[in-house]
Amino acid sequence: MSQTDPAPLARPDRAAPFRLGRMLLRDPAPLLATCVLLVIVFSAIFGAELVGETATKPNFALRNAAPQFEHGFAYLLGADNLGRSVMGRLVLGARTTIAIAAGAVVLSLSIGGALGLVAGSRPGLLSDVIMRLTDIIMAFPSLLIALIVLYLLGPGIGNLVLVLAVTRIPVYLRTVRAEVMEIRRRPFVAAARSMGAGQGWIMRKHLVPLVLPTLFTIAAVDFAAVIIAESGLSFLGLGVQPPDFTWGSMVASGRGYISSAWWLAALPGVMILATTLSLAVLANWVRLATDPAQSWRFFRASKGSST
Amino acid sequence: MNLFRRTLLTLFSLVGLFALVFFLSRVTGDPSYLFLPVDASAEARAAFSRAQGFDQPVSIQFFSYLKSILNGDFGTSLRQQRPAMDIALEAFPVTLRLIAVSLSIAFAGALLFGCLAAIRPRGIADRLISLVSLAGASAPDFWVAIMLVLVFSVKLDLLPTSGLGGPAYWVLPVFVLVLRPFGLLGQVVRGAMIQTLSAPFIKTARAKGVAEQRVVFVHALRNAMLPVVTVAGDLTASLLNGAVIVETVFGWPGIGGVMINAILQRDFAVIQATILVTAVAILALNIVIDLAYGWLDPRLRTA
Amino acid sequence: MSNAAVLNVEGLKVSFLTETGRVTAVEEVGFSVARGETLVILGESGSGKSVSASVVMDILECPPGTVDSGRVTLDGTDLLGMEPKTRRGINGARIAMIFQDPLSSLNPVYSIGTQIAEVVNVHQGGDGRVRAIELLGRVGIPDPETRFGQYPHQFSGGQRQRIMIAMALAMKPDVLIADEPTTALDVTVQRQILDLLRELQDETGMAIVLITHDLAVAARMADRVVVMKDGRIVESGDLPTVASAPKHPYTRALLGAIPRLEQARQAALSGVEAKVLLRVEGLSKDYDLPGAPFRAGRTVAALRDISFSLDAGTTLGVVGESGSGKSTLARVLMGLDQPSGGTVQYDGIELFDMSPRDRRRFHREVQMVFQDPFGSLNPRMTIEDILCEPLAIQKDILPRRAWRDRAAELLELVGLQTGHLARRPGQFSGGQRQRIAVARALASQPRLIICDEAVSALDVQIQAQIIELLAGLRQSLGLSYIFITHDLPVVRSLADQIIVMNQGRIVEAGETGGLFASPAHPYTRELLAASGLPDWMAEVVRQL
Amino acid sequence: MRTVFGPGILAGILLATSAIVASAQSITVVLPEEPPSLEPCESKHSSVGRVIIRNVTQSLTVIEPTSGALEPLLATSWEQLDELTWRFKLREGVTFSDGADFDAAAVATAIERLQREDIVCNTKQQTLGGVELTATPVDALTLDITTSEPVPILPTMMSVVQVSAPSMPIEGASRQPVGTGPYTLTSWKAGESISLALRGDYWGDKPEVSDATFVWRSESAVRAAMVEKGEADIALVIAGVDADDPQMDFAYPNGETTRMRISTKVPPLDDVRVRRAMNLALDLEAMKPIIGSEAQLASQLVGPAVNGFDADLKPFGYDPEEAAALVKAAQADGMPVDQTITIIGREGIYPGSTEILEAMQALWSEIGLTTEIRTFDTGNWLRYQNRPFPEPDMPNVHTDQHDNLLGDATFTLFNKYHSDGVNSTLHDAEVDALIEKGEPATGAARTEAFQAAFARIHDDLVADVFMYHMVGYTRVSPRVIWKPSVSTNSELDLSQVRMAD
Repeated sequence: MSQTDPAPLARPDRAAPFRLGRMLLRDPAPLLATCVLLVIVFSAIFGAELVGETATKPNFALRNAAPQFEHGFAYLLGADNLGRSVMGRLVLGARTTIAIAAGAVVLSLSIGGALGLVAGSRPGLLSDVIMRLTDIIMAFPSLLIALIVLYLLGPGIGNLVLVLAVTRIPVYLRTVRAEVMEIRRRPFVAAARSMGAGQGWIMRKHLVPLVLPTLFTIAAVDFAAVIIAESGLSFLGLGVQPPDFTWGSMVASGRGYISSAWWLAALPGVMILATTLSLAVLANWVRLATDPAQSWRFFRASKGSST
Repeated sequence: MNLFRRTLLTLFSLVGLFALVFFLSRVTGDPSYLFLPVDASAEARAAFSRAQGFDQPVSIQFFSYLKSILNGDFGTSLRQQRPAMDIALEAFPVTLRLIAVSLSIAFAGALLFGCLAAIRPRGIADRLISLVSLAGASAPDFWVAIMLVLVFSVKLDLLPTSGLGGPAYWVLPVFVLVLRPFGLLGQVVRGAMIQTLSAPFIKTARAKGVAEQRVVFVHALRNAMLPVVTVAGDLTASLLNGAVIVETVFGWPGIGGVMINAILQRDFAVIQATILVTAVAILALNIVIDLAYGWLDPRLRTA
Repeated sequence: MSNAAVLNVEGLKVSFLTETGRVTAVEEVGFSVARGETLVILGESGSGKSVSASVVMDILECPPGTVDSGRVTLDGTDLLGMEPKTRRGINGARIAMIFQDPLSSLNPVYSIGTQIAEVVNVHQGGDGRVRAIELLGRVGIPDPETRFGQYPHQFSGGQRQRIMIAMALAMKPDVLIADEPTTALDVTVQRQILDLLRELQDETGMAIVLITHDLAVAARMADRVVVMKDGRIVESGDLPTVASAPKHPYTRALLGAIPRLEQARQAALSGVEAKVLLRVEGLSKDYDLPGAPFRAGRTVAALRDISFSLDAGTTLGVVGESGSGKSTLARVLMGLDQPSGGTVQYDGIELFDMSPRDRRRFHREVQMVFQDPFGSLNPRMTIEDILCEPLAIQKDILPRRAWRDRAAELLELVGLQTGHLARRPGQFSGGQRQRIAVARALASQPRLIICDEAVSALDVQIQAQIIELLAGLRQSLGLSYIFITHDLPVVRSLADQIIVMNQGRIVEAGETGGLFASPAHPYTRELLAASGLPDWMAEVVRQL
Repeated sequence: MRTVFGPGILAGILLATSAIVASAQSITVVLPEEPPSLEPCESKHSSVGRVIIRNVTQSLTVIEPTSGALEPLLATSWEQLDELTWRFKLREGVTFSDGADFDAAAVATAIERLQREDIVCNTKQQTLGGVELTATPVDALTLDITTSEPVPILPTMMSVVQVSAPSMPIEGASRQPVGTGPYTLTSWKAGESISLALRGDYWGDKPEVSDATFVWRSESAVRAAMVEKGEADIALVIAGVDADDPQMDFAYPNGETTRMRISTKVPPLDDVRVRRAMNLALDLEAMKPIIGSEAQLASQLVGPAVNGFDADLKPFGYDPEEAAALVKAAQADGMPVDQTITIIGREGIYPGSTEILEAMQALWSEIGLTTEIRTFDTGNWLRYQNRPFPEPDMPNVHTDQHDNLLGDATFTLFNKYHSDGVNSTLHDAEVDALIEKGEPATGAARTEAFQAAFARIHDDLVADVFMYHMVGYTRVSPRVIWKPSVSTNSELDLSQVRMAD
């Protein structure tokens, strides 16, 4: 059938994770992305041990110091508005940042994904109700949601994650629903039903694995949005409160200093960007690499193309 | 689903949203704190609540509010002491203009560059476009906004800092508003186009002798539009009440800023009015998008 | 011959980038075709015939493909070294192409008229509407003015291929490349399309390069034939010569597959006691079509008053063209759709009124093999997961630790290797995937397998292999089949009983032999006439 | 894309540049926010006051910003007739901008308007407290004002009462103020700008500025940029960090004083040693650049211009060792000093407020105190500001900023420190007695009583974490000559603005 499938049985039989791993090693961009993410995860786990007091103790003499070598390694990236090492805070902030962003993204992805799955695979009253609820969430201002949660449930990181997640649900829900409505018409779903598979089985085995790659792409871009939204909620008392902080709150507190000390907001911004970019690059890469129709793009080229 | 049923269901959402906002916004605190001086006594605050009817049970407040809506009265702003709906309707066109221009540019740009990236996935153009679009999408908007003012207005003296006015006044706010939609849509276009470009009918078009640009932008693009339109709709909806940063930094009196202030000041009538206006727009947009699906893909017209 | 050649291909070598490096797909391929002549390129999928055509059309995906060497000339002009823009001007104007699957080859979002007019527009400028309507009329689309503005999904498969032909002929090309033009079509329609191509060739004097895996099609059309195998040409010449004296083992095997199809049934016929396994009475199914906005929908009857019974250990062939209701029948029998009326009894129990326990037994004992081997296997699951899925759904069939062995056993049973368990469907050819689908159907040790067009999309040789596999399993496992197809030779070899369906009704039913010998209904006769080899060819084949 | 953008941008730039050229006598002022209305009654709201006070509407008396002395404006003189009644002589020849005569009847109407019930009138609520005013015209230019209880400083209070024209509607908040000032409102483009123009028939000296346009941007950096770029002439209130150009930027004491109010009744904060330690632990001098290097350390909640200010009170100074020792001592006596103390903050109460709280948290942890920060939006913060407090048993320090506009400590002491004060966490009989002694008194007795109260609060009780007398920053374009003063927070007197040429 397919002309790009000249020797189907000639392919070596290798376990998929190893295959992906080897492909990754050959590919500089996603490899770099993986390294960045590993560094960030490492900071998140061991950050507190890595950086000393320079990241937490005010040092008014170094207030808003620019990135420089003079004050030693700790102040290489300058100092913040209380004279604390920006580099140290970037490392230290990784944990809360990742916890909140990952928490919110995973939560909205799960809730939105699950509801989208139901709405997509069972048209009818339930689906209608879900879609109208989505309409309501979309039209509900997130600040009001935040205030309501704050008043009804009180402050705290858990509730913060909840607020951030709720506002992001519609994106996942609508995307999943659209994809599911297409996938459930495919023959392998009918095949599973003919074997007596129930709704749960079909969702778990056939729908979810196919929808996930798309969700991951959105989730990667969402990471930045969630972190920035989080910093916007701090002032309500719902966000993280000092001495905890995130890259988002670092950007926000650097806001007033953009004209005099641009690096205060820019450097954590760069970290958010680097994380988002790495996630997106990796998500796109996995998506292409696991797609049988696209995986040839990863094969090593020996010659240029010709027509 | 036919249009009549869809519209009816949407009205349910609207009423549901309206009621939900009414009841829930009233749990977010007593406005008397905000509207009376810091040192106002408890008796003064009680008197205020009585005068404004806040001492009544919320359900009774809701029904009397519904009654006044039927008479065309959406309540009076506590802070500005004028009809809340006037405030919402003054601000809405400003936002609408701003996001119409921004999203048109973001949409056109995302289509163009998303397609260019999809022609050769993992090629130079793809990597460059993905880098730029993702960078734009993940940059904090207020940071970008202020940075742009400092660089383009103050340092380079090219553009006005802020305010309403001629085309030059649009450049910076539009640029900031374009970033995120452009990044997100660009990624979606790219993904959808990569899939579409390997469809058999693309081969047909090439075999017909259709020029490559036409193959990409006419034959493939329209097929790749469904997910793009979905995401574009979501983005538009989120900007309809969420272009606040740009509105406040650049001094555009849009509805997002009005809504946020009303929420922070517990100016309930204004909250209700602004949400009503944006919700009608968002829900209408969702219907338009459903209709657009049918226009884009004739197979969906009957099903 | 080569003097009059309009299209000439020499020494073509094409390779593809794969995970393991470059793999040569086509090597030393050369052929030529003259005006008014039809050249058939015959071969199984993956033999390189479509790749060669793609090179000629300049639509090979590069990368991963690369043309390493060779020459392609049109009236002596080199096509390979041309400026891309000039080259694109030749496509559609001087060389045109039609494809296997007209539905996916037509752009779903533009009206067919626009798509035909576009060819004129691109090459000649101006509005192609008048020419498009004329062409639509010429290829036999009724009421072309109205249908001009309609979309591909609003046409039948045969009509879509006619539209493709109209599009290809818009600029009166010198060469038409037809890549499996009838494979996806019903037999009667196949015949009409081939006749249309012939007629149009006589009218315009174009050269046709017809690519097919179907010997019957080749026999009907070919002036000359080129047989391809594994990227090389293994035989060429005029068809009667090639057919009567095949030199290459592959050609011999290809020709030998036809009698094998006919023999399969005789081997399976042995006395099994007649016990009714499935009884269908008065079955009907209506579909509600949704209406336009603010308008009510309408109802379409897909099945009307279907009754038959199936004995254990026997095979029932259900024959009909697309739209005859045969696939709906399969879905209803599998319990995927609720019928609007009538009853289905499985092993004496009413299908749509089963206790959960009986239903579980039903799902274990009745399995289905679907038409589309590409769609019916989840592309993201491994073969092991696919084969174990029936076991995982009904966990009491086998203890979990035995699943893997069972899967390996099944793979071997259908002629694949246990080493393939970790792969995914994308790594297999169509025939191999259909074997996997059969293996999956066997996993739960069923008593009845419903095959819905299970071999229609496959090459004749592979068809024969699958049919032989099914026949062998019937004997060793005592299975029953309901075999749904539009392809008469296939049922002839397998079925004990046949019912012929048309427009949701059974128009004829009976013993296989009797039905083939003396078809009573005109529709059956039409089906029989349209299928199979021309007589001369059948004769040649039988004598091999 | 190119065809849309290239020439478009160019044309836009040309348009923009030419639009900036304006008449020599008109100025543009950029404010932090749009006024909700221009209701004279709401003039204590700084966004309203900055537009209308002295420009559109005027008051009977005014407080001279630098000296704090009370001076006549629409009234020429006043005298107290009895304990409850004051007589004001009004200026002659004054007219409202709608042509109506300014006379005793007009002032009486304005005072009546002030006391109506239908809307919240800030002036009435905040300044007059529960006092009822009755205005009785004696003749055209003489007015008697009777108060429901003795108010020894009524003339001072009258400086906040903006006299509105009799033609202004009684109902609702006005968006079209009419007053006796030199300017009238010419347009209000909602959300965009407010324009004032000079009246031809103004009773006093003619100001230099003929037209003033008020615009608003919430971002300090943008306000500063607008002046730098010439789009505005005066940016009222920019953040200290944006005031980086000594040619254009002026710091001024803005009258605000900041403190952290301590919940003095909740352990461990009921121990004066802990409260003193909290003061000693803060390196306020080093922290000062966060809110503005020109700020002054405070040891009371009012500034030097306020009657009752005690110049002898000295800041505690920075002494972490002493602070740690005090905490230890308290702990030794069984004080639960390991209890977490909540620092209540409010986003944006003044620039740098969150950093200040963070710095405090870090410095207090040095002396062994555990704190948590809770930042609120204004609405929620206010709940914790006013009695009854939502969590009365929570040991907390509460961000507070106070401006005594009227120049008399009574407007500070009662609410903030009296046992019955709405914002007060203090219950000290001596302080109560001093306040009650000072309120009805006048002259030196009044001043001394208040000074004694401040001394008691600071030296003996250490009721607050004392912080700063704050500074504000304005940016003024070289086109105009104008300097901010302590009153700049509440008003912008356009008649003080001169053109540079």
